[in-house]
Amino acid sequence: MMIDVLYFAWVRERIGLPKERVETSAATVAALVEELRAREERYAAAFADISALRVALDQELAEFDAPLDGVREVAFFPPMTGG
Amino acid sequence: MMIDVLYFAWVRERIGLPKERVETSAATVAALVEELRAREERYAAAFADISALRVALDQELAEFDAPLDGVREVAFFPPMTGG
Amino acid sequence: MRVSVQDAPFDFAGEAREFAAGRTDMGAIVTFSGIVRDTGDAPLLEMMIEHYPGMTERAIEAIAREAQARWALGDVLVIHRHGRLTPGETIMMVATAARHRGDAFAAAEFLMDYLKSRAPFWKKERTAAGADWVAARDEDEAALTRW
Amino acid sequence: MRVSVQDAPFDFAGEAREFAAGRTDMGAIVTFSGIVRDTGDAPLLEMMIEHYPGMTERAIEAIAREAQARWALGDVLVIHRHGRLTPGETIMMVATAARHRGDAFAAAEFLMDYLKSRAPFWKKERTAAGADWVAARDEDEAALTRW
Repeated sequence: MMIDVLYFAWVRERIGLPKERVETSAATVAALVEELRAREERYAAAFADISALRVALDQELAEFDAPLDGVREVAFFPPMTGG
Repeated sequence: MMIDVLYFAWVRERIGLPKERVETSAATVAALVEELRAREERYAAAFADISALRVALDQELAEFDAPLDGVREVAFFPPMTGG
Repeated sequence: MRVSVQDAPFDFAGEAREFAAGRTDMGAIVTFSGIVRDTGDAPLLEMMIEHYPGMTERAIEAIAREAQARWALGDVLVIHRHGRLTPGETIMMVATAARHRGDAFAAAEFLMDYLKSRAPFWKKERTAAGADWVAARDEDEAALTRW
Repeated sequence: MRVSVQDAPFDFAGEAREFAAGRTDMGAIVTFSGIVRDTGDAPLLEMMIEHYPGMTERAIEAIAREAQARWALGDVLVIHRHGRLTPGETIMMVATAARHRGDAFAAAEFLMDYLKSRAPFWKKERTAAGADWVAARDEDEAALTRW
């Protein structure tokens, strides 16, 4: 399946792009992270510690063990600092 | 001693005046209240239930058993409703 | 710290703007404003607020100093009207400035709780049915116990 | 309820005035405004706020609806900027209107706590020493547990 993957804040900076389309058969967010990590060093660096990251599936916060089935947009970012 | 006695809100309305000078030898607020009650029906009505009243001595909230020694201004009023 | 007890109307938003103006050291501004509310059975014609001149200012200043002692505040503003007010008019406001939002919120709530029950104001409401003093609410007194 | 996520500056006081205008049914208005603070070791030159267009509005609207479900509110306003800001500028504001002050205060604090940690904004601060992403504070995450 094709998924839009978005990166924000220092995740975006480390990977070097804000958004990409990814072809994946990963069943869960965690499996997708493993695939991305294996790509290149910059991905490995961005995803080195997923406890420092948050994920949203189709613009809703989710857990890393959440299934990707039917999801069109995945976003990775650090803990939010609004307000 | 001469004391200024002030009345606010419905205490003022029941007694019919905002302020008067009172000659008293009462040792405490409670003793002053007894003297005032004995004066006229309107005072008795205003002071019928002192649990519904508050007192300030020289513009500081006080208790009814507080001494009057050295006090120049006593004010009686219902519980406050500011804000 | 500024405390004003006044019969003149005031512009809550203008006061808030002035209070916050030019601050780069305080990250959090909280304001509360109380508005004459018309929600009884009979339409409210007016509210009269009586106060105890002299004691009122002293009591509010003491409350504001206590807030400054308890929380790390950059500034405190309290404005409270007396006299005749009509529905929709602003009765009073408090504003607090602090580095952190927790201090600004806590101090504003503290100021309100104490102003409600410890500053010498009394409200009287007039409707077509007559005029009545507003009764103190038990929960306003109870609110003080949390501080 | 109004939610605005915008790069344009806004006038906190003017928004507060408009929010409160003409209300005779709500007795209590609480506002919070967050201001870019310059208190680090090196003077702050600017703050950049990144956000997640689409999700930001959804997340804030969900938080505001939750506040309306939990407390008796007449209205809720949230404005949050993104883009480049300088010290002293207003980052964001919330305003709540309620009959009773307790609801207005609690809802405003709830909105702030959730906006801090659950709305997709990220702040980066630039000083002469360089630019750094603002780290999330443990106490902001912990603040959510009280609701």
